[in-house]
Amino acid sequence: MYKIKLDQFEGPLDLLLFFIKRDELNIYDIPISKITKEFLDYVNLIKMLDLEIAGDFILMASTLMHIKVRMLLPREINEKGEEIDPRTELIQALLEYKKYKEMSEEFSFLETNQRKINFRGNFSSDEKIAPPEYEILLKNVTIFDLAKAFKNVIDKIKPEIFHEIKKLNISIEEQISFIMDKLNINKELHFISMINEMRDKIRIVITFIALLELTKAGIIGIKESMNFNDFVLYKISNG
Amino acid sequence: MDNIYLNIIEALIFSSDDIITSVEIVRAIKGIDGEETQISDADIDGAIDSLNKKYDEFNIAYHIVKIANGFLFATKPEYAKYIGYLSSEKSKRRLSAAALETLAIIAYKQPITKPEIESIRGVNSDYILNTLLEKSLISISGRAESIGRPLLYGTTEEFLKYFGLNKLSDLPKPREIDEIMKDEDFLEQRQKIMMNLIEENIENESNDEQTSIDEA
Amino acid sequence: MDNIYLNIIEALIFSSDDIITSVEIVRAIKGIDGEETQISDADIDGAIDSLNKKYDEFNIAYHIVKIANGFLFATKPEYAKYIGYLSSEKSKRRLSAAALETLAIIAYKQPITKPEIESIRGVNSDYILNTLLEKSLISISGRAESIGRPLLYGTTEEFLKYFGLNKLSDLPKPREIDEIMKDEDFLEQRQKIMMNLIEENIENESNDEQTSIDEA
Repeated sequence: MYKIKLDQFEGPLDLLLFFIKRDELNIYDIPISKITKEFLDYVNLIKMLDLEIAGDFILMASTLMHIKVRMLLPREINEKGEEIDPRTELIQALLEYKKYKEMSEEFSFLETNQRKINFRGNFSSDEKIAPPEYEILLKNVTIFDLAKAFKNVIDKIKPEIFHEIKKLNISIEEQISFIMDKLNINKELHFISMINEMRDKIRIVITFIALLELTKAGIIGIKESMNFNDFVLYKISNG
Repeated sequence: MDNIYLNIIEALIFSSDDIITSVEIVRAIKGIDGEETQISDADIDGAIDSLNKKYDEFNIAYHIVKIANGFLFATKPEYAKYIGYLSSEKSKRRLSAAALETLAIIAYKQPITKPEIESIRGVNSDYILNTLLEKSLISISGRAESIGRPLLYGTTEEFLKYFGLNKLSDLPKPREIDEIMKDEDFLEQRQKIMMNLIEENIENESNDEQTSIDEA
Repeated sequence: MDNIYLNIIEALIFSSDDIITSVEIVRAIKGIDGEETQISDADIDGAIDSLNKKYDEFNIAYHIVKIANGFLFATKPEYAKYIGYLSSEKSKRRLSAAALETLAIIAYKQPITKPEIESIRGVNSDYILNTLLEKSLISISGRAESIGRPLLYGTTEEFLKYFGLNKLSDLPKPREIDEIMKDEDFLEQRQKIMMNLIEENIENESNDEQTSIDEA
């Protein structure tokens, strides 16, 4: 028996191709009994060692033995009246397998070439200026959306019945400084959380007007919030 | 220093994952071309200057910067807005691992409510659900009959299209994934050991010549 | 296309850590300079050619490669050994013969089911499929309509990148079966295997050298 490295075979078809190549056999006229014997030698070893792959080899061994038997019987005839070679299917499988086996060598070649090229490694110093976020976030937000968001908030507030009419002393100026004070502490301010503290509808309305004043003057900006119907206020630095 | 080393230095800086030092550059060149190669750490600085002069002269959009004894490539600042735009577009598009996890839960367990998703993931999932809704990967498919009648979520047509599936039942079953992911590392190891044994056996056998397998 | 965009395209590709497409380049330029900017996907290919001509002319160690339907900067192959000397990443393992064989079958016959792959290879292929899926070289692309509705597999963008292909149609053409027949001693194939072995030896040698130097 030839000394061969078993783990270089990907499976039974690969092993059969090896025999064919080594013994310069004609693939269309495989000497089935010779090749079956050699194949069985290996299968018995593999079986003995209870290998995971044994199943695939045993299956092929039984196919080979089956072909061997059919070779001894009178040939079957197909519908065209031609003799059927019992080896046909095996030959087709071997050729099909060989076709891809060859291509895997091409792939290996491509792999070798590709391993010679390197991509850029360090991107840490590339300067990036991200476009101002509000420009992207507010792309489809109109003043109408803004007003609608506000209306939704107002509508959600449950009407309270007042027994007393309180006089409120709130001015737009006061609410402007109220917003600015808040924005000096926090970089960003959620509209809903800001007005949640407010009890009176009129205070919310005046705060909203103050907010529009500040936006118009370019002192603060407004951007979308992840929460539906809310938005975020932020200070525009240096005007 | 020979001029042919300019390109090697350029390639080394380009492909290095970290800031590369003069010492490393010299080590690679001597490692390949031999210790006797006429090149020293001091040559590298000059080489970088020549390279940068070349990039300026031929109007190339990046150059090599020197940082703390090392070098790296950087694009010139005038392209910062374009690069910034591209990277912010990219980061917006990328699905985070958390979003993927949530999407997977919804895909396999739909229709499913937010409390159910959160009990599987163990974290609040409002933000992620919003993101997925916004990207049209999931949608609200109705309300559960349970107390409070919470909203039910399910995947969309877009979701199927993205993953190239015709229908939901085309999703790989966990069992099918298990099948290909079963502990094959172990099997492979065992197979290698066995193969070596077989080879030894074959060798012994060929010495022995007369093993009759025909009996088997 | 205005020539000033050459540098912007150069900077965008240079700063991108993965394949960037013409569409992304055009989108970034229009995103900054306005939708009315006179530039189209078709202009980008030409721009890449001009840039690469410049790199050749001015003898620069890397260029732009067209890969997986996009672009990426990469070093020219002649510097591989110097880079490999410093980076351990390059010594990462090649794909096994079984993996290459399975990839070849999937690449040419996709979409293809596991039973079909196994019938061509003649062996169980769970482990290999799992490896290829983990490496993102293949992915599940749907289900076959045949009995049992088995999963279908196909190659990915990562596959194209790994083998340096721009698109699937760039794959080498398999030979016809009768052609394979004529070539009884598989001469060509043997030559290729030899070439790869030689390459591998050279690689190993330079690694060995490095080890001995490191030890010294």
